[in-house]
Amino acid sequence: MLHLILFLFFGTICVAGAINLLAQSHPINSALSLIAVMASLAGEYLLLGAEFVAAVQVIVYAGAIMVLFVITIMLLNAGKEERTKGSRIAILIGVPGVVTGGVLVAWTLLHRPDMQTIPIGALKGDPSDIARLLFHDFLLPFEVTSVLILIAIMGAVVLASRPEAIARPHHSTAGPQEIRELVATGKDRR
Amino acid sequence: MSITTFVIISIIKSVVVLGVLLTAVAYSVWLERKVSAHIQNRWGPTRVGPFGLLQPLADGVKFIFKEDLTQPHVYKPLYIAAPIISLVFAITSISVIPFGNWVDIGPWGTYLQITDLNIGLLVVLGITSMGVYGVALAGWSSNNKYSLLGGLRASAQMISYEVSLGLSLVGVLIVTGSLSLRDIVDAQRHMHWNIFIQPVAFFIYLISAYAETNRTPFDLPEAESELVAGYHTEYSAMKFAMFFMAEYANMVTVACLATLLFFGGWLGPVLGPPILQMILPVVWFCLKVFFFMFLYVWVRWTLPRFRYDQLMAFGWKVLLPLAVANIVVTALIVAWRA
Amino acid sequence: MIPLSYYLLLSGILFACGVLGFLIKRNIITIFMSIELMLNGVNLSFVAFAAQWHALSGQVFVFFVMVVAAAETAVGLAIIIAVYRTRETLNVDRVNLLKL
Amino acid sequence: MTPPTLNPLLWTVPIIPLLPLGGAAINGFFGRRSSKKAITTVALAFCGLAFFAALLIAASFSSAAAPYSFPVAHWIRAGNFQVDFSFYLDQLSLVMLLVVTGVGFLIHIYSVGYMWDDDGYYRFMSYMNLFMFFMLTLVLAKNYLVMFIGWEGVGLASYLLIGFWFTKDSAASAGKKAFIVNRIGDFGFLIALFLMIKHFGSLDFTRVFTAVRPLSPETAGAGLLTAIGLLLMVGAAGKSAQIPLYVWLPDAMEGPTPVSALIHAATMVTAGVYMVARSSMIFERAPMAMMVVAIIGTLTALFAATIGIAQTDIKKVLAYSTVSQLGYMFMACGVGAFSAGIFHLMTHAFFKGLLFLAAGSVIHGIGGEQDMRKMGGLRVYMPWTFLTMSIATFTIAGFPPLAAFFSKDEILWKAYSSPYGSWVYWLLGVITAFITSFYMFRLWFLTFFGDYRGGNANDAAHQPAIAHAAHDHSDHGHGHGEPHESPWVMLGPLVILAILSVGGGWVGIGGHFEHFLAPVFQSGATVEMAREATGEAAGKGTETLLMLISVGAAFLGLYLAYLLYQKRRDLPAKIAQSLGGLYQAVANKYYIDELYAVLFVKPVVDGSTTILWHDVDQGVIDAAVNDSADAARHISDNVRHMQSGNLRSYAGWVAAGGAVVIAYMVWMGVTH
Repeated sequence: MLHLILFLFFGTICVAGAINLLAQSHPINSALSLIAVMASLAGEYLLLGAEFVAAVQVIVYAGAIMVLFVITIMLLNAGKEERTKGSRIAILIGVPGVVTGGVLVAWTLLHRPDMQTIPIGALKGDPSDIARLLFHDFLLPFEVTSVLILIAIMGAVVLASRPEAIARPHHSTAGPQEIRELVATGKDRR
Repeated sequence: MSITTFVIISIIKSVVVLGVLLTAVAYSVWLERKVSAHIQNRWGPTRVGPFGLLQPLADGVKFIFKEDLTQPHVYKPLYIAAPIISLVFAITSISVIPFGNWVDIGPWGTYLQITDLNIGLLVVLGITSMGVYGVALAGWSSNNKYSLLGGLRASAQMISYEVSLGLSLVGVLIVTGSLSLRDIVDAQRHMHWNIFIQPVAFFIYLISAYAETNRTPFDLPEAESELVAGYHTEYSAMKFAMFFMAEYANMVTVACLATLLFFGGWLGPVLGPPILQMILPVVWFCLKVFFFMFLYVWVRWTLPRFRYDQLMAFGWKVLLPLAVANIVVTALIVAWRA
Repeated sequence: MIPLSYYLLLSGILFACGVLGFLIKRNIITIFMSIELMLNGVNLSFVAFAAQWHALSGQVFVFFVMVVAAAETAVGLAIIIAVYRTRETLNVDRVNLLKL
Repeated sequence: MTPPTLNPLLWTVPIIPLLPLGGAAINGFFGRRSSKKAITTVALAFCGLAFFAALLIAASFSSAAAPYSFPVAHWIRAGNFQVDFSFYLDQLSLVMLLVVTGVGFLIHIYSVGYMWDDDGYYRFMSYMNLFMFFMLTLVLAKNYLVMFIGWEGVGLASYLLIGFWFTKDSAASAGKKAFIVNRIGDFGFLIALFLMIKHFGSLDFTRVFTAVRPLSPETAGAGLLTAIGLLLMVGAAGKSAQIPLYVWLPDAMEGPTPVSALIHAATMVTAGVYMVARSSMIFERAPMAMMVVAIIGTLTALFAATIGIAQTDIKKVLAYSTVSQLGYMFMACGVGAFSAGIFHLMTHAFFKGLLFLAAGSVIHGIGGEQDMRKMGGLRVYMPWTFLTMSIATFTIAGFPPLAAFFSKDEILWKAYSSPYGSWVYWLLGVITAFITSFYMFRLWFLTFFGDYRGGNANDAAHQPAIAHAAHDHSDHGHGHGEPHESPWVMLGPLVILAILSVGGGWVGIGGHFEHFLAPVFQSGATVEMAREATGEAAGKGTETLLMLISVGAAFLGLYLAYLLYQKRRDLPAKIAQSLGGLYQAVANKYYIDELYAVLFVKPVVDGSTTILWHDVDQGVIDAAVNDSADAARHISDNVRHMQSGNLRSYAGWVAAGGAVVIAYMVWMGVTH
């Protein structure tokens, strides 16, 4: 009972946040609602017993990744998004597809006879056990992901640093200039 | 114990802790003013009450009765939400801090701690990491270039130093082998304080903590000389007070964490009758925390402010490698011991 | 005691919301957030299945997903900044030069 | 099956075909840049080496040890069916080897002089060597498939050489005609091979023959053997220009004269005879096929001879006489006198080669003129050519004791006496002999007697352009059409061949040649018996009688020709007048080409043009290709818009696809 109540509590926050993310027109609001979603997801994780995952979810996702988003929004001073009619396909084909797919999945999930019920805190994600798994069984993937992170950092630095900051002066003006010309030729829908 | 008693005791504990924390926050402000005055060879607040001990009350009254200005060009929802966010997260993080040992109150007994999670440390880190949103949103929502710069600086600085802070804690975790703050404290019995075992980690933690709380020499977000008042330029009255309290509450939290992780928490010489034995640990704990608070103030009025690029360079090029090296060395030693 | 399918349903809803966001939002950053939303939904299903099969590796996977998400975020946001520098817009409908 | 005591010299047999091939390769690849001297050296050296090797082998050949076989390499190994690339040497192949290499070498020498001024000299020499290679492969083959390689190869070389002056339409089309007509023959040959594979499981001569030996005309195998024999005969008719496939040979005269001499007189056209003789084991057990061969041979001989009467082109006359002589050979094979056929083949190679070379020398001497009506009186201009040509003419006419006398007489006698033969063959043969001697002497008189009718070079202006050009800027300086004797490099071969034509037949005296070939042809024995049976009765008397009759026929032809074309030059026109339609028919080769054109060529061409080209190729294949290409372009033109460059559109497609996948999985889950 308590389990169901808590689940519904966090679940409603999740869904509400997700829907709010779609509804809001200003990216910062979307970001905040996403943060809410992640925080309440941490609650769901706690219900499932994955406390370590929950903590990391808060620290990494809500605490770091989303901060990056917020910083970017502040940096680019992103305003309200403009309602451009860019793609009919996305609306006419994509949305129905998503809806049908979601309905099908929900139907299957709800009509599955052998779907077992789980108690609160079903699987205790003790940090030490997880550490054992992570550093014994999944050592290679762990190292690979660390390399991935390193590469991602370097890539981010190279990408985000201003062209003239990198020692490629000839590269600094050409790219944006010609793209601006392309834009000027009215290639973009208004 | 039954669920009802559990709830009742939890509520009592929460109320007590909250009151204590807010008082501590208020008087840490008084402490700061006194110390800074004496450092600058002044008297500081003396009028209100003996030694100006009632000054915090006066400040509070003043804050409450000030006019609450809200500029027309701000983005209102976040402008209002920002200080609340900061204060809430700042205060919440105290909930897992143990400040005493087991106590028996009549038939019942409890730990002097609102709740004991075996991932308490992570919870503290998580909540403090959430605290950054208050500053960032405040800076952004108040549509003011100084505020925006302050907010950007704050968030960037917090993220950067959070990394080295977390890494510095990893050393401690390797030594103690638990994420529960209580276990960490228990692991430091017989004067095996982590300050002796992990001195490097301690100093990294201290410096990062100052940066996390935007205290001098890392108070770039609110650098008066450059950015009027940084992210809370546009705030006044109670909202401003909330930021203020949030800052000092964070200081308290960080001080408590330092005490627990490196200075053996409430551990200390315990003697005398049982009641005294129940009180003494709390006393030790408060003393250690007070020492850290004093250190905060001391440092603030001693060191000059970093330049922003120096700040970043220091965080990424000095602290981070140092923390990593510390982890490696610690891990090697532990592995060698085992 | 609640059936596992509730968690899966929740994760499915989150995922679907993410896809919808991808479809209907114009702001690159928001679209990027919807991707994060999808990842979170997947994470939830991971943890749920871990609880069902009593296999902790399910939770370990979540960490890998998070790491990948972090890396992706770093690079993605950098790309967004670069795009903004060149196109001076965050609207994906205006960033459509790559076509026949 | 090669005894270890084999004479080491014989091991050069596999080398022999490769020698001309090497020459062909060298000249073909490097000839364009190398000097004519170098080309000549290479071509003659390799060809002469082959001839020399052949002589050595002949010297060290012992009938006791024959036949020899020389496995070279495994070729096809498919289950129990296997064909190896191996050579074979017995008396028959030896004779062919000597004829081919010898005559071929002489003609090579001759063509040095004849083709010297031609631009494609290196090409010509390379082709000639290539032909030698294939011809030798043909005669040395150990199984029918290797033989077929040579068979096709000589066809190719013949095509290349007939169309050597390919800028001339007539030459190119003549080459095509030869090629296509030969394909018809090869069709029969191939089916025969398939039948052998099916029923004997092998193509190796020895295996096939051992498989055939037990069969007899009475046994059930007869039908099969008849079929094989007839099909082989079809192939032979194609290659050796027998009725009804002889039409390509006269046109093949478009090629340079040495080609006509080498390929279309001496060697290639006799390949059919060789093949039939080689398959004697099969034919003997298929009397039906034998009869067909004999009839075809006889009719061809007579038929071609009659056409030869009315031809005015000197080479055409010789071509038809070749066809008729080949008819003799097939007649011989048809009556079971294979050795006689091969004997005539050899002598024919000598005198017909000589005739062609001499004719070539004549044509060369008067600036490319081929029309006999524009010749005449040349004996004063080119005595050597006249001498050799006369010898050749008398030989082919069958005057004793020249070569063809023996061989032709042998054939006629066998046609009369052998169990397979009958007096009809003999009668037609004699008539043919009479006609032969008539048109040959007609040619002789027209060309060398009387006075020169061939004005100057301008009259020859309508002659083959390339040949003309080749001779205009030659150093012989006969641009003014003054007839002249050919250089010695051309006369040498003529003389040698003349000697051979005179003496070549003497090996047949007393049946030496026949005895030599006897082990190859089991029929030799049977015919011997037949002679014992019938012959002794008729005895020498009959033989001499028949011999005298044929000689008389030759003399008659000579006299008639003298009468018509030397004494009363006005008579032929009158006769032509009086004969009228008949003469026209003969002059126009009985309209056979026109008949074929109407019967076969036109339907095929029209059918190909209308149905295959317009309807099938353009209407179906091209249409299919182009339409599919257009469809692809249109589809992609429309699909292209899917790549709108809009991120969200892509996401929409992805979402739809995901929905489809989910639906599929759910459906599978529900149904299963």
